[in-house]
Amino acid sequence: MLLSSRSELRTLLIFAAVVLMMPIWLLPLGAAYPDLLQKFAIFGIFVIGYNLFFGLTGYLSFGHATFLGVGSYAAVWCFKLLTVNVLPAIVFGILVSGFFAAVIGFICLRRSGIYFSILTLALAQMCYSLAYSVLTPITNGETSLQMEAHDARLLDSWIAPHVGDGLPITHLFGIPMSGYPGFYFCAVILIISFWFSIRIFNSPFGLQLRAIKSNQERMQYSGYNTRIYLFSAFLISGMYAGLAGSLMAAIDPLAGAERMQWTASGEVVLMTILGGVGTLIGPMLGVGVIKYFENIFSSYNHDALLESFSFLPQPLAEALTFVVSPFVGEGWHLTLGILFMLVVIFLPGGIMEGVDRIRARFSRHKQPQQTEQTT
Amino acid sequence: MSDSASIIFNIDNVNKTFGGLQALSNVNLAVEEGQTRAIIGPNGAGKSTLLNVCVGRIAPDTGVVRFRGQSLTGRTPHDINQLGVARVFQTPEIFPDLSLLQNVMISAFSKRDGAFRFSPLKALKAERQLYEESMHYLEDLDIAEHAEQLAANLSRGDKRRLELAMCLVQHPRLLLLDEPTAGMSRHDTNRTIEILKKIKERGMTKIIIEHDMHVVFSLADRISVLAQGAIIAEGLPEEVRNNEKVQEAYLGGGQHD
Amino acid sequence: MKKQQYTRRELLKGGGAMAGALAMPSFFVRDAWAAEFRNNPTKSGKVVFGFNVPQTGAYADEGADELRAYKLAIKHINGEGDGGMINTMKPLSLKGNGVNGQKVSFVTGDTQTKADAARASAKRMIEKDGVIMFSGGSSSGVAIAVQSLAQEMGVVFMCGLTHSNDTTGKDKRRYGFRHFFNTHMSGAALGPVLEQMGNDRRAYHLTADYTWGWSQEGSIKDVSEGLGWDTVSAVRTPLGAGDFSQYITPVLDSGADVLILNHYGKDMVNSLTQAVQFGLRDKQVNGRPFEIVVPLYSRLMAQGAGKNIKGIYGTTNWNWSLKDEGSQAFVKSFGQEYGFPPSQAAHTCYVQAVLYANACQEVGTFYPPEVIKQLEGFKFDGMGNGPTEYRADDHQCFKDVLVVRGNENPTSQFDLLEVVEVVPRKQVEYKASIFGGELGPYEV
Amino acid sequence: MDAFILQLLNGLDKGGAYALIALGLTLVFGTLGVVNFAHGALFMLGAFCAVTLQKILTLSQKVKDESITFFDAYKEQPYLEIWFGETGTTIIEWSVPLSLLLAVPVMLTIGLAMERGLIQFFYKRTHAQQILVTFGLAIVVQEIIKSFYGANPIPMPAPPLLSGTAPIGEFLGIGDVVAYPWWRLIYLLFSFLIIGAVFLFLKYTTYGMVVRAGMQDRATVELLGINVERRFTIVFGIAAVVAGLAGVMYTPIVPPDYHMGMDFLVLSFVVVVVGGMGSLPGAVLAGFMLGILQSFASTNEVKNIFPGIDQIIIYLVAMIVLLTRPRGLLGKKGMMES
Repeated sequence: MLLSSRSELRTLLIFAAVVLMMPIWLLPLGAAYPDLLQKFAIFGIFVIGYNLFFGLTGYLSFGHATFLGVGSYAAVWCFKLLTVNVLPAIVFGILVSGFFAAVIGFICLRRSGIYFSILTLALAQMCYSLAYSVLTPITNGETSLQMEAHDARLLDSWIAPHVGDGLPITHLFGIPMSGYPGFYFCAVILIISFWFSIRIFNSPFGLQLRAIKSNQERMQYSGYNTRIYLFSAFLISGMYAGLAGSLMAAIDPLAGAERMQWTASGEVVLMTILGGVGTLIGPMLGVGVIKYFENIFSSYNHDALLESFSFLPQPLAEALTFVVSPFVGEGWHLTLGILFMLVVIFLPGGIMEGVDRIRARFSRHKQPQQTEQTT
Repeated sequence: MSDSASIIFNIDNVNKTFGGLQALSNVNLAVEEGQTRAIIGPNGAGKSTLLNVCVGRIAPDTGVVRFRGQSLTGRTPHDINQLGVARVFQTPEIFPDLSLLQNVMISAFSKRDGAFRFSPLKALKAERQLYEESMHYLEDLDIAEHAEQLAANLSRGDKRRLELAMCLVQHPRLLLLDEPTAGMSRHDTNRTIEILKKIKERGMTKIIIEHDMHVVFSLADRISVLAQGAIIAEGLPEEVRNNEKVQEAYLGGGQHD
Repeated sequence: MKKQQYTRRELLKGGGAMAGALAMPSFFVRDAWAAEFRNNPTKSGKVVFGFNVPQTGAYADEGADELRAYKLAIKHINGEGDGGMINTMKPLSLKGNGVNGQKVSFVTGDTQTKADAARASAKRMIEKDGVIMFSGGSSSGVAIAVQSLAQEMGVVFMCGLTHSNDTTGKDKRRYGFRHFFNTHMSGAALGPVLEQMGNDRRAYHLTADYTWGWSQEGSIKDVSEGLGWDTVSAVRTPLGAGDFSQYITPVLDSGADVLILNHYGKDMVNSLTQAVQFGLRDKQVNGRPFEIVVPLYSRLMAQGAGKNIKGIYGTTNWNWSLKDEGSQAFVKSFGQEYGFPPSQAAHTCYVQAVLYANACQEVGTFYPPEVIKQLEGFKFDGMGNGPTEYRADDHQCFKDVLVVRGNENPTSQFDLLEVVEVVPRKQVEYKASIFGGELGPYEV
Repeated sequence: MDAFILQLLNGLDKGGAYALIALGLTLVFGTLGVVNFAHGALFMLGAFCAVTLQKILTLSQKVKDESITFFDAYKEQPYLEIWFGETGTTIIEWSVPLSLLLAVPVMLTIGLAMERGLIQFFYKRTHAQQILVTFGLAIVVQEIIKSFYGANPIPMPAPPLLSGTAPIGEFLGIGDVVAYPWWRLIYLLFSFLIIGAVFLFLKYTTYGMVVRAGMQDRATVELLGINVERRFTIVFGIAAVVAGLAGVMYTPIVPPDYHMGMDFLVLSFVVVVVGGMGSLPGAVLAGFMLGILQSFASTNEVKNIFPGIDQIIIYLVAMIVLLTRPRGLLGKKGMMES
């Protein structure tokens, strides 16, 4: 379907409003605090990028967390060596992860299907293993790469030397990148990233990528050099991951190897599939659900539950707490596992399919209305 | 044989074996510009193999395939297409997850932009000219009313016509058709014949592999007959029709079916 | 571009202004920035401690035990239950009515034993739940990552289980305190035991290939080579290898007669089980029995390795079988509450929570710089490890270290480790300067 | 020389373990085409069959330790020992081998239930959906096991008779350095047996032949009036049993915990793909190849030249194999390439 640019603009505006208003509408859900909001935005960027590759081309990469980690490392090194202004760090992070994506993409895209997946997995695991141990001089291994008081920070010390004995903090021309300002910064970049992804979805390039997913052989016989298309998409999505990684470092200047482990790559795959592969909004819904579970569900302990049911009569509240408590706190993995199964069994297209179904049901009664629910 | 100056496509001494089975033996073929060449032969004669060799899907063991004097050996499928060779497959190769219009537009893009063009920010809908051209071909093939539908939902006959539209929109210099009317109703077949005749008027060279003799004799300027991997006859339609070897091969083939 | 001169406080204000400029509803700003220091309980009306422990992953059981101890500590601080070690701690300021007149509540979170997850969870506690102090953890990678966050956010972090030298060495922070001992102290404490094995031994190290492992290997090497031992080889093994047999087979052929397993947790369980399976514990080399040493023991490991730990030496921060008054009081209240004895992780976490509360009570405020100054150089007794001091220079606790051995004849299912020697504090002390690092400022 | 023999033995030993784990996966993934992220969970469930049996056999009479007053500490004596004396002790000591008998019916039931209840609806779904649903299932199974047995590893000793080392060096007359644990040798033998049995089953029984034919061309076999679906169910059941038995036998080597399946998941997929999709011999070959290479890459001599090589060798080899042989070692064309 060809989107008119007016509807494109409308989608973007609604998206921007929803994202920027997150501190308000997430308040009743207990998720309106800077760190989680930042994570929503950053992982949003990560999955948008991942979805541009996986969603459009159908190539299942199992190593995208590598680019996230590399972006973080590059950004932290930029803070250490050059300046704690986040802008150069982000650019540097994108470039370095772009380089990694180019190399890994060049190698892995020689194969397709499961062979491609395993190649990306293998390369990613090598990067992770080395970062955790042998490359400790560069990555600081287990204890994560952090800024230190005696770092060079050449640009900063040239312009205005750091005073005081604390660590300088990351900023954007004086605006600190922690707390809400950090969130708004990430949110703005998320909106720009989303805009770019809409454009790609609606561009000839996006169509060509989807055609590769649909029938790569026909693409070749129609005169396309599909490998360059795949490579470009891989590169773009690797750079998105690098952007997300460097933003992670920008709001919280620390980079650890765990960010690159296969489980981290698996997480972005799960987020994308859970939300809805190849849809614009779906993967971000996946981010919302998984990050919400990880941060909020895991924090409910017995007492907290009892308190939140306190509006009920005591025996009922206790009974409810007894029933619910295996699924929260230390049981949040269990709930997530059940959710994965339920979603994929009943909504093969992910959460987005559910949203579409609900929307279809409503629109039967009244005029179709854009009710984008995003995180 | 005609004057070699107007030969656009030729196959020289091509051999191909699959695990001891001689699929093609010493095949020679020369097609003049603007000509419609039919290749016929019984099942298993090597027709599809020959076509696959033509588009670079299968590399020949020996011999050369030349298009406008350039060897196609070792070229990738997309390269061959960019030279101006398009192909309709025996089982329709389309993009099932895209709309008909998108299917055709994709082909049109490749004609206009080459094997790769990075255009992530341009809106699809801004491509008015390509859009209209693509719609035009859909109309030409009577499937314009499905333009916004997913290609996967088409009938088999319509899929073939879609594929034909995808090839035609590229204005190829050489069009290879592998049984373009298989599975079509009589009415659709006639319609396809009409369309192909119209293309002929535009001077497009075609190689058709076909079972349906009605189609072959309606369209072909010359016919080559392939049996057991070798060309056993070649000539004008009437010549071939009366050729004893051909009749024998067909009857023989028929018995084995 | 003179932004480098901003102090944290100015930036916090700037952040507030920024948030205001972006038309933030004022209620977001108030809690975070209007206070004189972050999460000031006097303003918010609640004293909240955050307990950030592994609830999923390999250390989930250890995390669960830490959480039990924290809950007990909160009870005791608030004057509920039997008071536990608050009855034995000297000097004591806590009155059994909470801290500074306010009852203490707590929130929990899951570190997943991952730096990123632990920081996310800690940030949630600080930003959303308004904790004034947080504590916990089961690995050094997490402790160090979270400790630097504590410094950035200006919220005190009382480390849980972390054994790497770096926590109070290279990566020490003003806002982080460690009660647990470290690899250097383990090495020093094991010295006499190693000496008993002879002074011409040949040691073979298997070392977890990350910072903690290297630091443990270095500490043992310092001691053993000081005794005149020969280090045959020190092999780095990947984290979570599962099967370590490919690293154990070369030991058989190396001529070594002592195997030192610088592994922790599941890696330790596996490598020890496999070393015993390869017959190393019963082996004789050069006419002497082959010895296996596990520098750091924990209950998780002792349970997981089962009978394989019998006769194997190592060190531990604390053990429930200790007979001093403080330990007995703690084991009693923990045992009565939960029906089994506490682990060393539980002990250290309990002590950390009580120590922090006590310091706040002593200075009469929650203002972190004051509390930190009170904890620095704080000397106390009656918490299970004899006279103890929180050294001001690096925030490392100094106390006696236990050398233990896997029990040959356990009298009960809990009787896994027997205390061989209580190595006095003097023997494990070292100069703070040897590890470098900077604590950073009080005011952030 | 001794070192070489030891590393080679170790490589075979590891290879046996890898091959055995990959074997079940290749039946499901390489042939039925289902990306089963819950395969590791099946391996783990097998191990916990052994744990459960051990728990049952060691149900104990508890004698309170009176010296401890704050909580109940017991010295435990299993009822089996009290009732049957020496015989009881022996039964407890042999609990791991005995668990094999338990694991077969249990794992078969689990496998069949899983296939009928869930997997059968996913044959035609995309790989992405298969991944999500099986990963979800794996998490759920894991968490259930965790809630029963905790997160700690559980010691599972091999029978004393089999827990010493075999003095192989002495057998060969090359000194006493080369010794290898009996249990690991048994594991190697066991993996050969299981692999052989599965091969024979698929190759020489009509049942197996139909399955193999069904994998290659399901439609045609169905045209012959054969119920391919039911056979696929059985294949899934066999895969579950193979994974479970591998899990049981692995417990004395690595004390089992709820997460052990996840730890093997990536590795088993790598082995299957390196071996080549749809190829059982390929998976076995890849298992042994990776095991031996890993064992030799872990020696000091190699590590001194390439630091950290032992941590990446498996992935490095996987990469090289896939780049030089597009379909793995013995893979078939067209399997799972799109």
